[in-house]
Amino acid sequence: MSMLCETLKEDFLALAPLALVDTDYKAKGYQLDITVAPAQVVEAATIMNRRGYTLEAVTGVDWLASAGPKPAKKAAPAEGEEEPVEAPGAPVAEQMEVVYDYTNTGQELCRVVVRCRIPRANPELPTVSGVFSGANWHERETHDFFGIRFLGHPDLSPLLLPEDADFHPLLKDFRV
Amino acid sequence: MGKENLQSAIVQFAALDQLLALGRANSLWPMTFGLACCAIEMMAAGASRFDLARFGAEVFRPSPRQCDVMIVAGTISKKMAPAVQTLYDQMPEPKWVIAMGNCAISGGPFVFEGQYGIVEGADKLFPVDVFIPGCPPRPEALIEGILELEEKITGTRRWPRVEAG
Amino acid sequence: MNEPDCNPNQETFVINLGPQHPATHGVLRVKLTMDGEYIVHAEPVLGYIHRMHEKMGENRTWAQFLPNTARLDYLGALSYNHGYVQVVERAAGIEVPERAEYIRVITVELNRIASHLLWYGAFVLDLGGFTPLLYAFDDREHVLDLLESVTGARLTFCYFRFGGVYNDIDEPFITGTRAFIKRLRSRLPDYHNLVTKNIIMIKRLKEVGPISAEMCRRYGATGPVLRGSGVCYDVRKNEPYSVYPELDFDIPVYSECDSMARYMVRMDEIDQCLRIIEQALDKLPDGPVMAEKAPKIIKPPVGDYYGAVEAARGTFGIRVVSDGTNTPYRMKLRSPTFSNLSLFGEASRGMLLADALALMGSLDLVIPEIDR
Amino acid sequence: MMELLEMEPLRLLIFLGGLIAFAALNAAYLVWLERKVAAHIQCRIGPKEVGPFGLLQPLVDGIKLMSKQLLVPNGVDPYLFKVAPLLVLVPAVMSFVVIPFGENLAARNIDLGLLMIFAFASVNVLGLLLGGWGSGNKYAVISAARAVSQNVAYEIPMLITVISLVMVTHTMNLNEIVKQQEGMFWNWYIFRLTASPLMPVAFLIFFICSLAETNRAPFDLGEAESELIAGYHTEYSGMGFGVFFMGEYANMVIGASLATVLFLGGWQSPFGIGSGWWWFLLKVYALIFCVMWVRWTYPRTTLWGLLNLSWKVLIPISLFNLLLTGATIKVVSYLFGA
Repeated sequence: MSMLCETLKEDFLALAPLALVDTDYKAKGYQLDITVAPAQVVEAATIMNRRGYTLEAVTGVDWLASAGPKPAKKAAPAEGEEEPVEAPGAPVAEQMEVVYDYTNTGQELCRVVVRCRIPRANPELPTVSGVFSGANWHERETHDFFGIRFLGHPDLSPLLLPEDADFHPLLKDFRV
Repeated sequence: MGKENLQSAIVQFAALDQLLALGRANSLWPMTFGLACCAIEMMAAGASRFDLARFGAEVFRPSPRQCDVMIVAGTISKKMAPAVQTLYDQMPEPKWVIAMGNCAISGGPFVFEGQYGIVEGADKLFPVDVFIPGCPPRPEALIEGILELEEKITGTRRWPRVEAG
Repeated sequence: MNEPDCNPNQETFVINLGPQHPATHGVLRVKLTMDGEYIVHAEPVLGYIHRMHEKMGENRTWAQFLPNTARLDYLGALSYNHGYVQVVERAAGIEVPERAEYIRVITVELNRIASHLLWYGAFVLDLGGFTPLLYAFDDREHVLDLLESVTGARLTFCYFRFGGVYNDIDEPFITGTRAFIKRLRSRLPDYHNLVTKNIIMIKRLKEVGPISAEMCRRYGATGPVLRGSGVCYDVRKNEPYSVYPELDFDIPVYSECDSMARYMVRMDEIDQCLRIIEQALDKLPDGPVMAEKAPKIIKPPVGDYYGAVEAARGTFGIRVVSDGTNTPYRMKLRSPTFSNLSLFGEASRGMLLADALALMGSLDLVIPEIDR
Repeated sequence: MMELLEMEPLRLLIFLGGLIAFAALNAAYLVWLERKVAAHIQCRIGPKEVGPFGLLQPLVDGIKLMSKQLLVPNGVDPYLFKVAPLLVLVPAVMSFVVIPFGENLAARNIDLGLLMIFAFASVNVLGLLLGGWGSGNKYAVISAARAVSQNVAYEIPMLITVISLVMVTHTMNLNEIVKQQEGMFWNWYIFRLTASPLMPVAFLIFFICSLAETNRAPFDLGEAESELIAGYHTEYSGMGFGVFFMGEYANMVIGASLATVLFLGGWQSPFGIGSGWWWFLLKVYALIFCVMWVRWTYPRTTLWGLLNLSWKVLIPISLFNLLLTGATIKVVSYLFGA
């Protein structure tokens, strides 16, 4: 684990995230996996910004109960919003996950994944486009695909879909 | 009434028509209009090795008003469809359309159950004269497509057709 | 931003650049609010070639998605192949034989050259010079011949497999590649004489379209755009993958931040690609090109995986979420030009239309990759 | 006397017919030449299949363009839209009237020939402006605005250069000017350093200006394809576009002819013997080839670069040339006596 990762870990522990996991880069492709509450998303982005990171992508994952993977653990944690999620990536039913991929363009490699779970029925969380300008388009795209509303985003009109699109194709229950 | 009873007309409109057809067939100006991957092969067809210019078809006009043939090279998305339709409408008669590549023919690899984004073939929007299959078709295929269009216009083929086999 | 102050009445008008326009290299629409020849506000409108790649990722098997990666960025298809197979290999724990990795590097770099050559031509075409495009295409055809002989395709290569490549390279390919390296090395000075040293080019590119390193960071811009802003970041060096660590090459970096810098980065990269290929050919080990234990049906364990490669246009990142079945649960494609284009609106403010198009050309856009 | 009056209209008609045919054929085959030159510069073959060496290509293009639908889109100003192509072509053809192709081969040998050409050249701009404006297309309007500012800017150095030349020739009769350059090629005004040491530079200025005046690369801002689609003729289809095209090539010939007449000795042979119209055509086409060569080599300048070149470089140099020429004439006449 590099120095940078250690510093970041300290930064994030101060933030008290829901989960913070060191992952095996060889197996996963990233070093730090951090799960935060929706309210902490902007805070997390600010930390990354302060450390000179860049936002590579924002995306969503739709964890629909019927479409999700067979429960890897004993049972899917029920409505575990407050409850810390131990294994990031493990499916949590009826939730949306928003994933922020951060990387830095310095010489030290430490890829950080910040994720945030929001209820599927009311997918809302604050925007980070105030911190990273590039998040603007990524969040618009995520809104296109999943209908996740980024509060405070300057313009959530469809980016990739037609201007008048009212569907969200990457939802697991999407039908034409 | 046999054919022989008809007197030959003084003014031969058929010959004039043929002249017009020859003129049009040998001067097919395509539109600078690429949608996706196929557009690169379209450019390659105009470049040194394949040289579409030999047939007088290298004058890629950027304005639809000055084009004769629209080469639909790539996938037409539903968002793009109105624009493509407008471009077609903006071209003056007589005009032709070549659907280049599988996407323009049928949607190609992007057709699946529940697809929400693409138009499954350029012929859903306007009449298409020549279809060139391939993903993407080689530049030779595009040249063959142009020759095919010439044949369609004049009724005669420029060169003997090469039969597969 | 230096707003033009020659217009006291603030009379502006809107023109639509595209979606069909010679300068947009495909179907990109840019809504330009103009004040005479100056751009007051530029807003790219995407989605005209949205081809549902991410949706397709969810309803095809892991292997069936491979051809899609070639159609994402058809100019640098093999980089995308590489990124995808790499992340799936990581997820499924497949080891790739060394020879296959070398072949991957050789073909990817050849593809990168082809991509940069096409960019070079198209960029000069944007600036009104037609002939360099044809020269670049001429050389590019040689690359395509080589790649065609081994992959079977000219443009949308689908050559890599999980665990290797599907076809070994042969002697004619190796000699042909060496001959091509020699040929291109002798041609590059011509390119520079014709374009790089051209006074009009210099006037049009020097100090035009500045993009600072900080701006790149805010927007997540990568690739030659970032390297033209003085940041030495290249996934091949910073996050070594494949056999790049064993090869000796430099990352061209220019700190002028202008269009000329981005142009020079790409031109120098062609040189470096040749170096990489040359070394890889020298070091090419014997052995199989396909992992023996590669499973026929891929079912990566549950979890999410990330992989990034350096494509011709920047960092191509791919995030897959596996639910343990034979189809991905979620596939996120992070395309470099998406981020690179997102800074166009800010960077082009207050510029002349012609300069803005030079800037847009220097970003090296491939629209289907942005829209996915 | 009566006979002459009767003859005059006939003569004029013949010449006019001949000139129009010349302009049209010239335009058609210059397009062919352009395509061939471009092809050879770009390692291609160019038009080849239609007739021997593709020589019938202009013909079929012409047939095609003439038989194409003439679209008058909604939202255009119908009168301006229709009159604009003619305003480009007619002045260009009219300028041919005074060009001396050979010693007695000018439709009209008038004393103010040079003035007349410049008068008509100014009308040409009007055609572009009206075409762009009448199209009701934003790209066309921008293009027209560019073309006008460009033409205005480059007329100034061009005229100043011509004035300095006229100071030497003492006449504006093109025929006379050619006659003054009789003899070996060092009698051509381009090499007449005794008249003004800057003569080659003057020629260069004239050449650059005529490139800009005819909207040719690297000054083809009006038609900057990557910026403005097809510029002022974006909305023109069929022969409307064809007429614009013909006008453009006719202007190119006028520019090259004028350069030939003023600086390169017109129909005069470079070796003093065997002068005739063939020398004129040879020189004109050599110049046109150079114009094409430039087009297929250089990228486009920007509007600012273009105007900077005119106002900050060409105009000062041409003014200096004017001064120098005046001074040289004074000094020479003082030293050797007028």
